[in-house]
Amino acid sequence: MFKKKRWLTSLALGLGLAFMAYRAYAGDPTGAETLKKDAGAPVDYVWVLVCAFLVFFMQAGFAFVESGFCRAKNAVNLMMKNLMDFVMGSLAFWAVGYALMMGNDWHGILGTTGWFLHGDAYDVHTYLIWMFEVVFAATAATIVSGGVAERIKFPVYLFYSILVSLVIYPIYGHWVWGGGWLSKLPFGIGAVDFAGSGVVHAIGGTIALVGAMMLGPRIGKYDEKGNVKPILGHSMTMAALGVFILWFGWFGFNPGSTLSAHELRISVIAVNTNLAAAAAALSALIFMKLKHGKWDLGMTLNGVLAGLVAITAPCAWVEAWAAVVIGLIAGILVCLGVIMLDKLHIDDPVGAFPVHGLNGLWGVISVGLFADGTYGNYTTAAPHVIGLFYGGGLGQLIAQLISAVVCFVWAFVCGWITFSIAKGLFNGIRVSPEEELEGVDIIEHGTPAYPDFQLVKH
Amino acid sequence: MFKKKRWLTSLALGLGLAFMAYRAYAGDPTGAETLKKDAGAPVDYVWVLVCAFLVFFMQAGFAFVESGFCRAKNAVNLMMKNLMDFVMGSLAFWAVGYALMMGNDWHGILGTTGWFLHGDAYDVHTYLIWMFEVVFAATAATIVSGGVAERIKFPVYLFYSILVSLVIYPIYGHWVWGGGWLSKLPFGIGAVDFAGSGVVHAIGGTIALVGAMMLGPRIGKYDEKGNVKPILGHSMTMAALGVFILWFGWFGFNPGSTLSAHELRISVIAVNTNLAAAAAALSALIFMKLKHGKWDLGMTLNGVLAGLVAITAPCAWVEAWAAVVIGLIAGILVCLGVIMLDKLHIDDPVGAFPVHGLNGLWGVISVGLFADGTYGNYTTAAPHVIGLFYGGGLGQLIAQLISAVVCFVWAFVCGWITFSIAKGLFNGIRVSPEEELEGVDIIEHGTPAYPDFQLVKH
Amino acid sequence: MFKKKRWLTSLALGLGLAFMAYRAYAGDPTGAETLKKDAGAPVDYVWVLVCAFLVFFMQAGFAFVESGFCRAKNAVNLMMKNLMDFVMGSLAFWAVGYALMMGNDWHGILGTTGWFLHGDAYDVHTYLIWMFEVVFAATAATIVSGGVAERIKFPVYLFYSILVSLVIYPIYGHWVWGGGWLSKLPFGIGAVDFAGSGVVHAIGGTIALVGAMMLGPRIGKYDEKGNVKPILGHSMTMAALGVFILWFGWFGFNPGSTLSAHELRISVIAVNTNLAAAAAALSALIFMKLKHGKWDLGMTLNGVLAGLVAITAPCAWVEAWAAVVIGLIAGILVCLGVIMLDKLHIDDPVGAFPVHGLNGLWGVISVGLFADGTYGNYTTAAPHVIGLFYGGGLGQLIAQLISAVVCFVWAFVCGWITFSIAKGLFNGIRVSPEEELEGVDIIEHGTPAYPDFQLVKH
Amino acid sequence: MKKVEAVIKPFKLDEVKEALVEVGVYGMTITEVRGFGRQKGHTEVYRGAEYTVDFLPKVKIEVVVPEELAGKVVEVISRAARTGKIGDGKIFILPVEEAMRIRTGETGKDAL
Amino acid sequence: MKKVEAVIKPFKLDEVKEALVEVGVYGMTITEVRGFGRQKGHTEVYRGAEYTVDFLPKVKIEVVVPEELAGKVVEVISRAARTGKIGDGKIFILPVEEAMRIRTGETGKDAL
Amino acid sequence: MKKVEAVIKPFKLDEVKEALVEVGVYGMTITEVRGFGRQKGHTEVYRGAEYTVDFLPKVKIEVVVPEELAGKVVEVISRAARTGKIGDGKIFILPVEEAMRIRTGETGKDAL
Ligand SMILES: Nc1ncnc2c1ncn2[C@@H]1O[C@H](COP(=O)(O)OP(=O)(O)O)[C@@H](O)[C@H]1O
Ligand SMILES: Nc1ncnc2c1ncn2[C@@H]1O[C@H](COP(=O)(O)OP(=O)(O)O)[C@@H](O)[C@H]1O
Ligand SMILES: Nc1ncnc2c1ncn2[C@@H]1O[C@H](COP(=O)(O)OP(=O)(O)O)[C@@H](O)[C@H]1O
Repeated sequence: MFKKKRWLTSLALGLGLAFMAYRAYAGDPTGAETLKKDAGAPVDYVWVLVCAFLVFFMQAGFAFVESGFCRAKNAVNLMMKNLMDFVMGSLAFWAVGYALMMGNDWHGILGTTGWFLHGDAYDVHTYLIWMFEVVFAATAATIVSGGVAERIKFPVYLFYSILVSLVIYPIYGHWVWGGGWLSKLPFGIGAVDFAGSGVVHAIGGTIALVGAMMLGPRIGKYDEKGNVKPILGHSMTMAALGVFILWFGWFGFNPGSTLSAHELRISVIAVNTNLAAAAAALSALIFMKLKHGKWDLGMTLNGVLAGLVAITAPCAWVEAWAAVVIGLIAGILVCLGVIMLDKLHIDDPVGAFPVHGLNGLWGVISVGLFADGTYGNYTTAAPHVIGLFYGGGLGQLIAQLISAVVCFVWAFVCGWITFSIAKGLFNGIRVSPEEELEGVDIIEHGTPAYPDFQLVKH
Repeated sequence: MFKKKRWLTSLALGLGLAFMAYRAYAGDPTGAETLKKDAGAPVDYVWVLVCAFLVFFMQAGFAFVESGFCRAKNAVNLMMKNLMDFVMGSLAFWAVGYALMMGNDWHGILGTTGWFLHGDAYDVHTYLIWMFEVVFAATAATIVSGGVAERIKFPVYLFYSILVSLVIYPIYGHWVWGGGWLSKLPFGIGAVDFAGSGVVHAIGGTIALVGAMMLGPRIGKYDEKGNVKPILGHSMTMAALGVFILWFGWFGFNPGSTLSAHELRISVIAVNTNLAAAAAALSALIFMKLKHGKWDLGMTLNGVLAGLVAITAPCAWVEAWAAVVIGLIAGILVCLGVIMLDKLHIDDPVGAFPVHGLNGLWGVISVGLFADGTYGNYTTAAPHVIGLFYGGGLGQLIAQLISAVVCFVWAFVCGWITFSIAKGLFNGIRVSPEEELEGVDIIEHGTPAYPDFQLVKH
Repeated sequence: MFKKKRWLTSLALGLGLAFMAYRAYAGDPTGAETLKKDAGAPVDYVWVLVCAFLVFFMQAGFAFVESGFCRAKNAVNLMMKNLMDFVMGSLAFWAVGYALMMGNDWHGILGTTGWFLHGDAYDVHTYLIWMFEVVFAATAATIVSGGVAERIKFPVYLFYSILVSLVIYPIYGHWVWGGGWLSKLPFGIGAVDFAGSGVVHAIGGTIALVGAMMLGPRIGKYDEKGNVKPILGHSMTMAALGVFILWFGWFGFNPGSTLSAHELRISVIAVNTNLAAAAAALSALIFMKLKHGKWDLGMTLNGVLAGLVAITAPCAWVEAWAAVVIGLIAGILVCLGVIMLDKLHIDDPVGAFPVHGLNGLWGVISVGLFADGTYGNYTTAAPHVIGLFYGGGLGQLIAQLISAVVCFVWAFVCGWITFSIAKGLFNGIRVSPEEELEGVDIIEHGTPAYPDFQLVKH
Repeated sequence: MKKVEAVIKPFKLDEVKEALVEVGVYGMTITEVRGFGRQKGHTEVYRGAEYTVDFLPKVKIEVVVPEELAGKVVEVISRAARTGKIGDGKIFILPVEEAMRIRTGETGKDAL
Repeated sequence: MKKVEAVIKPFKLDEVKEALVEVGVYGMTITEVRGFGRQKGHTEVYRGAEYTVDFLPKVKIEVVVPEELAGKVVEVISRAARTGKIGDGKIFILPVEEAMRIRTGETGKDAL
Repeated sequence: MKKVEAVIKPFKLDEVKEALVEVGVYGMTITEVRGFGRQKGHTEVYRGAEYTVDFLPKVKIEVVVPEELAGKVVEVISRAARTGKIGDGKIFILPVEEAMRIRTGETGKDAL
């Protein structure tokens, strides 16, 4: 370990940051030591960073999908939310979240080191992993915004998105990825989730469900007779761009999760990711065509995302045909989910739960079915993950089922508590009916999204 | 070769996929063996994958260029097409196309192995190459959609885009890239096309031409006196974003085609790509300014694409000044092409043929002129490619001319056959005049693209 | 060095390029020699190229931020400008700019080799560096377009954007990055600027200020009583997308500036970049909320950019908490800057100076305060950069202050001269009031941006 | 015949339409407009500077009806569009001399 | 003077305009509107749920003409705009009391 | 009561509005329209082909005022909207038979 001691006179003029009189770096902040020990590090760093950048870009994708599927009068608000959840997420994950999730394990429940990336955590490798993890944490928060769109108060949004990145996501994340108890279940090789169908998507999607339930439907979504009256989004091209960006970003999300370019399995992961998305788009397209006689762009776009979410857990453990099958099922599932929510009068404007929640859970479970026994736990080395269809028996499937149930319950309960607290703190979580009718853009943010275009909301 | 035998009980419950009772992997699905044999593999994998992701993102670019240059009433349809050709292309290329193109050569005509990426093809390297090739295949299909925009029936679109990825593209691709007969012509070092000016762009552009001819012009494009009445696109900012995305993606398209980061020539390729695009934009801008007195954004954007298409074949074999010259010519060519099509009353709404067809062919031919003899066939090793201007004589030029002619004829004939079959199968390939006037979005897809904005088409 | 002599008969038929009868490559155009000498080169090439591609994509980000913050009637014009400055910049930097900046140093004032990337410069490494530098040069020019938006004549724009890439940017760039005199100041280790807060952003931002001052405010921006009457941009979603793209691209801008993946410090740089952006967004958000009671999206987006600009110089030399502090200050600075310009009746439509100018200078200076002495001059080796707060004394701070002053003065004076010359050459630099009222799109470019949408400017 | 022109709050459009259909109006034409009136625009903020929104989004409904229906139509619209808050809008009655259905060439009341 | 107001199908605008110019109309004003009428909206689908489009896009043409030209204008519009299918639209004639050209201050017929 | 309808150049809107407010007009409704007139459209270019823009963007202002104010309103608008260049627009006066304020049900002049 590179060690360096130095007396620093930390003046911190005017900033009130005079706390660092003595510094010792137990980490390797320059990277010189790390490189010496592992000459292959540069390509891994490049891989992980580039993938992290791609995942970051998914924020734009989410912003565009959600905003496109909602009305112009709330477009500023949705941009603001998708920006600010990443902002709050970055800061919260820097201060606390990362330490809880990836710090040294404490009884299988949470991590305890790396606060503020300070001290020993000032190390090129720690910073690298943080960079990759932070974009995942923010994704979980971002997913929620779709389900609560067009009616949640902005401060409530800030509040819960901090909580997601600070606590809710990191703790379940620790259980699966940080060496926590789920990863040590005595079934299969323990619960696994390659890139986060559960950790990221099902967590986010389930909280979105809770949010949508607690807020109630948007004014006008269901008429007195209980009929669905769809509220059309304001820009299908924006939504489509969002999906293209997400698909693009997902190539960082899944293959990047090896955290190493020396795992050549990355090519298989990329192909599986692509095929599942394609297959799900196709099955959603056909399902809607058969049901309504139209080539439904909105649901086909949701289909793509459903396929991507579903393949996220199994991407490294299955082969191409399985990715196609997982995707085909995902495409149907998302359609059924959207229809089901409408039946239940739960108004989820962009399909956050059917896409991320339902398919996140399906992805987690699918590992227990399709894992083909050629790949291990982020390594080519044994033990390999084998599912039911490849002769692995029920072990892995049971681990996956437990993990899925825990994931849903954890997110649901945490979500419920979070929004309940918010209700008290912010005097209700929903904007007034007047504000909802006029749109939150002008009232909360002072600016309509498209002032040049005459535009009447109804 | 990594070999592994294992008895698998493939239950495939409910999926009807019970065909795999015994599995032997002749390939290397984990990548462990591949890494052992080639310690430099990780950086190549990273390079090829990242470039493939960039090329994937070009789908969004095409969607936006085409949609921006067309009317709002067809914007949903164009998004759907640009999405679905990638979806169908992925699945078709997975099942059949890849095997035809890159499988073991059969008499120089087609490939014959790797169907469904199954069996021996379950191998990290095969998956890697598939990932890179599939985004190229889909690009060829996508190009067509611009030429047939705003009037083709959606099922016809699905039909031909499957055929392109299934057969038309892979077979010509095999002739040039898969070890087929064109690559073995006894002139120069055989026909070459570094990243696909011909294989991808001229194929796509020529089929677009056939489509535009067989569909006939959009209602109102040419008046009774034969005058052109331009039909303005609905969003120049979308079109511009599309071009920026395409330029960005092209940095994956061309440099990535080395399929190896150990070919440091990638830097030269990137620079050439950039300079040709810039030069073509400039010559198109000036050409239109001189002709019409306006700084024409639409044609300047087309100029960028023309330069990118033209440099795609020669990018690895020329130096900077040649890239500039190739680009300058491309920028003029695309303007002349657009004007020529209008003279012939062939209505190509986004200039698919002038951009991809004409300049694809120009790119293929330019190799025979400007190749400077410093680089070989995807390798620094000899034989190097030398063109006429660098003392290489006529050999390479002849190979390139043959390849260009074959490319055009193959695409034209295949396109004609495809659309003719479609005419029979789908009871005509064009939507009804009512649908065309109202826009296909609402009738085929059920949703206008921008429901919030009062919008009248005329 | 790879050497190769060959008689080439350069026919250059019809192109008038018959000047190359004899060619000798002192460089290594194939890359074979370079690879032989440095087996680690591939990963560095991949890193630098991918980062350069990301930085290229920032052009789309600038185009969208600027266009979104301006009115629809000038959207075509803004797309054109953001395209053409990259086009002109690429060609100018190819011909002259690169040589001036990175060529062999002449008396610490300018570089003198590498014109047209010709001769010895035909070398994989030179091309690599050119590719990375050209996207920086074009960024400097692009920044200006925001400040002069909606009223500058298009030919004037072309004129100055050539000059920026040809002379103004390269010369200051040479002083800091090309081994020029600022880098050799006898304070600290000489003036440093990791990725160009000063070289790129303060230069661009300051010229934007000059442009905005010399053009005068847009009609209607300040009323007779001197009140500010904000002119709303036409699309906040476009502006937001632009910012997401810029943030994404900045991950190439800053970490890529190591020019080597073997500097594992890239992970620290990426994290700092991210945290500064997040912190600045937050402080801008809160500042505006306290001042006006609204969650102001426009200024929050500017806050993100301010944070990114500010961290650009210090990104490699500080740790996470310092990045957060630098960002928090940047977010406040940009708000104060926007308000100050309005007080002075300088109309900078997108905040180019507060974002890039002010925060560029702040970034340069911040190095002298926060540099923590763990990293050297693009290398892990000593001498390391140490600022005031880490016991480095005033040396580095003085170097940074000198560099900041020189930067501002150089850009201001050059900008003033450039626009003054333009005034004479083009008979004034501003469009006529009629054109300004109608919008420059139709008059200069022949096409409105959104012809399908009924749209009235006022 | 009379033309009844009503400027209403946009979100009331559906209710007004349904009320009109109930009293036997078969056709109407609507336009997106902006209104200036006693309902003062708010002060908003854009990039740190304040501005006033004078013109608020409204919807204009035009219905041409036979003379005898005009009173009923006014009543129905005013009932359906009323929220009681400022800015509810106005209704105007204008004389119409003739009407024609383009499709058939019918004129007068038959055209409506 | 009379104001002729016609609500027509959008794609007929060019034909109507040309027909009007031929009979000596020098000016007109058009507005994008949405029409509700006998031409029923279709049922469409958005993200898996059905909805009805009640208001269809139409274009409103307003032409102020001297009294004697009104009949001719109505005839010309109705001919050019007719497709014979439901939804072709309506023409209304309204009285106008005065007209002024802003540029010159001319009034009456001279202003048209 | 009279309805004064003015079609003006869009950038004149603010001036006209302020002038109207000064003479005591409390409300108005504006619509984005396109005008065809003596001010000929320009020839433009799109992707290398020329086209003519016939319809130019204009703003229509509608103000309903008591009979006695109509003349004043016309005068005020024409003064504020005039640039002297072709295309300044027109003002028309139409009769209005009744007006109602939806919020209160007031009618006649009180409704304005
Ligand atoms: N004199 C008028 N002429 C035309 N339109 C008017 C007039 N007065 C008001 N309006 C329209 O009616 C709308 C509502 O008027 P306002 O004075 O705000 O509230 P209220 O109708 O409750 O008195 C205005 O926004 C405007 O569109
Ligand atoms: N009573 C009315 N008042 C105002 N506009 C009307 C009226 N009736 C119809 N319209 C307009 O005319 C259009 C066409 O009318 P519709 O009844 O659909 O078909 P048709 O004109 O063939 O009978 C409608 O969309 C609407 O804009
Ligand atoms: N007869 C008319 N009926 C309705 N609107 C008209 C008429 N004539 C002109 N207009 C409107 O007035 C605008 C200005 O008219 P134009 O003839 O171009 O210039 P000017 O008013 O200076 O004579 C037109 O664009 C159109 O909107």
